[in-house]
Amino acid sequence: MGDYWSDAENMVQPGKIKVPYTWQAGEMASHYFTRLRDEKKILGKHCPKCDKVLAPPRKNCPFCTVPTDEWVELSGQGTVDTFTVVRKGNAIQPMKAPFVYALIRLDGADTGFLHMLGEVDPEAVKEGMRVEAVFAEERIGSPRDIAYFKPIG
Amino acid sequence: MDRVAIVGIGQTKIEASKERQNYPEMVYEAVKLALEDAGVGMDEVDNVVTTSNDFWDGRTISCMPVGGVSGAFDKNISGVEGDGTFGAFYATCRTLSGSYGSTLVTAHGKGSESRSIAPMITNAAFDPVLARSLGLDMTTACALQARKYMQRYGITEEECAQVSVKNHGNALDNPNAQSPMKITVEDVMKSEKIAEPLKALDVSPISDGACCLILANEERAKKFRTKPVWLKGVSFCADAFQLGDRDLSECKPLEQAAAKAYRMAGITDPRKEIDVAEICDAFTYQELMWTEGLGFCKKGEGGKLVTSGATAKDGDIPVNPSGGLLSGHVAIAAGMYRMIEAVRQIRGEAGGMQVKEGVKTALAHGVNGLCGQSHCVWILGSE
Amino acid sequence: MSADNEQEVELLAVHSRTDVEQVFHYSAGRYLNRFLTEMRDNAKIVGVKCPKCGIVYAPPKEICDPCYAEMTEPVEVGPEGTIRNFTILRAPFVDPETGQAKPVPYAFGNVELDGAGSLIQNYLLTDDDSKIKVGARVKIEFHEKRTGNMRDIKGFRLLD
Amino acid sequence: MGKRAAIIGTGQTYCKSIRRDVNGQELINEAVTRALQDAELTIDDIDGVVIGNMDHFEGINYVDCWSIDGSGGYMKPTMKLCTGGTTGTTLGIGGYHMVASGMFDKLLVIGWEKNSESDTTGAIVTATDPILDRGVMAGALAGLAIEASEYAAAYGATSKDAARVSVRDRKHACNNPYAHLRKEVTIEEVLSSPVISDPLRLLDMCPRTDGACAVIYANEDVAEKLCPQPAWVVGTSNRHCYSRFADIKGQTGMLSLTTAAKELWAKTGVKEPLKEIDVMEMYQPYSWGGLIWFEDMGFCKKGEGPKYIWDGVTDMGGECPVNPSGGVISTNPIGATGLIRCAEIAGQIMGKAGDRQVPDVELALATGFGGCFWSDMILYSKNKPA
Repeated sequence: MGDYWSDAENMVQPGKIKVPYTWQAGEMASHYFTRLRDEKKILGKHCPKCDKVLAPPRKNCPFCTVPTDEWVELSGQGTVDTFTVVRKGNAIQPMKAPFVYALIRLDGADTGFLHMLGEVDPEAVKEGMRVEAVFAEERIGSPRDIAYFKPIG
Repeated sequence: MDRVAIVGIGQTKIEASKERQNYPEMVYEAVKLALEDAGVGMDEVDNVVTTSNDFWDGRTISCMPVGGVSGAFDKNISGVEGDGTFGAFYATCRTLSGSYGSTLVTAHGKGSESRSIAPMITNAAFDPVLARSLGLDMTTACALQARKYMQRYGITEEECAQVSVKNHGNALDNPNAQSPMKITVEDVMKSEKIAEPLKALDVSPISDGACCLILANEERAKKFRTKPVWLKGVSFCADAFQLGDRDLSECKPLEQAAAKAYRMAGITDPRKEIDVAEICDAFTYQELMWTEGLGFCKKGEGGKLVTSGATAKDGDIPVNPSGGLLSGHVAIAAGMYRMIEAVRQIRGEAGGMQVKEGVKTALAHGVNGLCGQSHCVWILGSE
Repeated sequence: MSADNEQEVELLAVHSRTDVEQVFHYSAGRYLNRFLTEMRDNAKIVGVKCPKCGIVYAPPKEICDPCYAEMTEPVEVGPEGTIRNFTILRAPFVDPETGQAKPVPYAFGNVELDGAGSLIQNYLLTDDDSKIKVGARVKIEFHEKRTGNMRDIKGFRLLD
Repeated sequence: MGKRAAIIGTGQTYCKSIRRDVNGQELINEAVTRALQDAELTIDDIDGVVIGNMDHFEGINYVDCWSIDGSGGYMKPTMKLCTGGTTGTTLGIGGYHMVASGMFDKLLVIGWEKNSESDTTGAIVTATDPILDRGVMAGALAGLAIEASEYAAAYGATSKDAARVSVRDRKHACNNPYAHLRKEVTIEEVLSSPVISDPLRLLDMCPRTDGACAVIYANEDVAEKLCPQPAWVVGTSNRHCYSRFADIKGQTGMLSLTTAAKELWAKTGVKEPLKEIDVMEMYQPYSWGGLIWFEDMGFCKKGEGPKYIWDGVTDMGGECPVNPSGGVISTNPIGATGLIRCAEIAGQIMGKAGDRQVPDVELALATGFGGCFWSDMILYSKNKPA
């Protein structure tokens, strides 16, 4: 290097992107979240073509695009399919490390449900563990109306 | 169908931070090198494709500042968002459509500029209504996949660690790599736990870099200095979006993309016919999964494959002799870097990374999305 | 979440988080490193000249796009120049850097500094908006305290 | 040589300023479902999916992957193209190349945007250089205001001339069930609407819209078997000349469009665009573009745009109707907008344009605008190219 341009002091400038977003849930997810919020019910939706229950529900089946039909009320209990113990946390996570993220197969559903585990020793979590939803005190109609899933028994 | 060849390659060194360059300057460096490599001026380039991502670049219309340095002022140009292998695919289509005799395609990533908010950028890949507030990101999502895959097939953390040992070791011979290291399985096992089972040395770094390919159809390929490396087969395929909709222990889209690419290239026994593979090992377990998906071994045997030494530089199916993403992961450009390494192997110009003389067929691979949702497979050949 | 009773269904919406910020650390790069430090240290605007067509780019950059020629020859430009185009912005919008509404109205324009062939964008400073015209002469005004970014420029003052 | 390629089906959503009833994936699915119905195909017939939008309008990363819930891209090749405002025509051009390459027989191409989900202008400001321009820049609006002020100064065109373009497009929109703003406006209403960035007034400008559009491209091996009247691509051309706003200097016309048009006419043998082209859908997000850019493409001489507009040449029933759909001034879901131009043109060629049908369309043009004063053009024909 070593020329007029390359020799200048290095200027790195911080810049923020702070565009605010408002995402519409749409009719389907609004129904799902209002039932979750008001009645502490987790609903799935059934695809008539694949004969699968999708939880969280979708308006169209992600596999075949056919509109889903029946709402299916789930018990809120399920089985841990896979999990991770977060050891190094970051600012966007709702819990402080160490804590557990899990994919949970809800009873009666054919898809995995993404959430966190609570009231559990991270060391004791295993695939196949039975868990149930613990609902947040304050519910606003969001995935976090479920505070976390805790082991049953 | 007409044939398309890679006739020029250019890349910057991969580094943790190129803080003295802005990203168009990095792209310019790569373009200049590709033109030099091809032995032509910009007038031999008919049109341009750029590959970028607005989130990583911290810029809406992230393709805007790189058009000029890619020589597109008075040329047709387009922009792909996704991995560089997808950019190269579109560039190939533009050449095959008969509209252009040659296409220059670039890809870049400058992870250093967004290093502190990388989890936020990959968290934005989750559905804003159904999942984003849970705070998952690429690493935590892949940790879920790693455990699922390892549990299902009995893959051990030590087997995953061997990928880290192999690839960081391979990078010692790669003058462009960011993190060449002589390490042991024990070093990997002892490295900081991030999200179990992933540890610091299972995870690829955040990197800066840019790369460029020049493609030409059969007739135009004659005008370039280099011996053409032919695009023999390519395909890509995507899985369902939500992690819970997928069997995370599987990579069906990779199997399908590979099957189509092999068919196009006339490959029936990939392990035998492919001389070297450069694939996206963003996490150690992924190299094992992808080698299975590519058919280098049976399902669940990726761990055995690496342990056997088959994927080492002197093995029968060398994987990532360049050191892979574990030794330098330029988001968005990652797959195009793999294509460049594959070209070097076929040309016999890979130096210390060269797996053998007379490499005829090489594979390059790229990924889009979380946990390998979408894969692109390229087969490159000397003839 | 906010509710909106549009029809019978209560329609919900999700708002993005306001407690975390997307902070980037943008590299100015080889040419703007010099441009910004010259502005900060010497209140000068430095451009770069295309060896082929002779156009001076200020702010400077690596290549002249139409010629695809690499540029290295530095040229000082300004401090006076000519308004090439302008507008007075009256519609409010969210400043993406703060997340807050940007105060409007304000006049801004692109100025071709004397000796330059490209434009610099900034606020137009005048007590009388009717003076703002394409072709009007301006002089660049810097802040006393300069830190090496574009905010070192107060704007372009309209000359009589 | 590549294969000839055509659009064989199109689908659009109803457009509103906020589609509260659906999320983004569901909006996309609406357009996809209509396109498949139009082409009488199912998702299983589709070989691949190409999608586009602008990331920062919805704040969703890796949209190609996220959109699969709505696009039907499950276990199919899926990729994303994006070039800002030109995204829609980039998709139209991309769909053509991918099918013409022989890599796909039937390709689903989707453009969408839920502009209600962010502050559109704020998000566009981040398209400018973070170091040079973000402090003072004010999005697309100000850039267009600047172009209008330059053109007015050079040719003496007035705000009233521009208003006539808004009146035309808003009138046309009343014929289009998918349009967002379907209410006529008068010259007086345009001229008395509030100034938002001198000389532009509110009714000179496009709205911001939630909407999606899908088209299906097929190559010559299958197009005619699947569709009685495919809309064949005759040629594409584009220029994204500038890489930063500082370099756009002293134009009284848009360089990108002038050069792209020159190339397209040369490639396709069009000598007199006004006479030869039967209908045009222009990506014209503000009224003045209807004057300036009409000239830049060679439909008339520089400075004569206003005369042609006042004479009704571009109205329905005129020599070359422009924007029978109501254009971008009536509907602007940005990532979909360019592709809507292609879909509308295909509808005109197929004879499916309903109340907005222009009679006897043989040759028709779709254009795109965006980025740093960039232009895309696609010429479609009723007749299979030689």
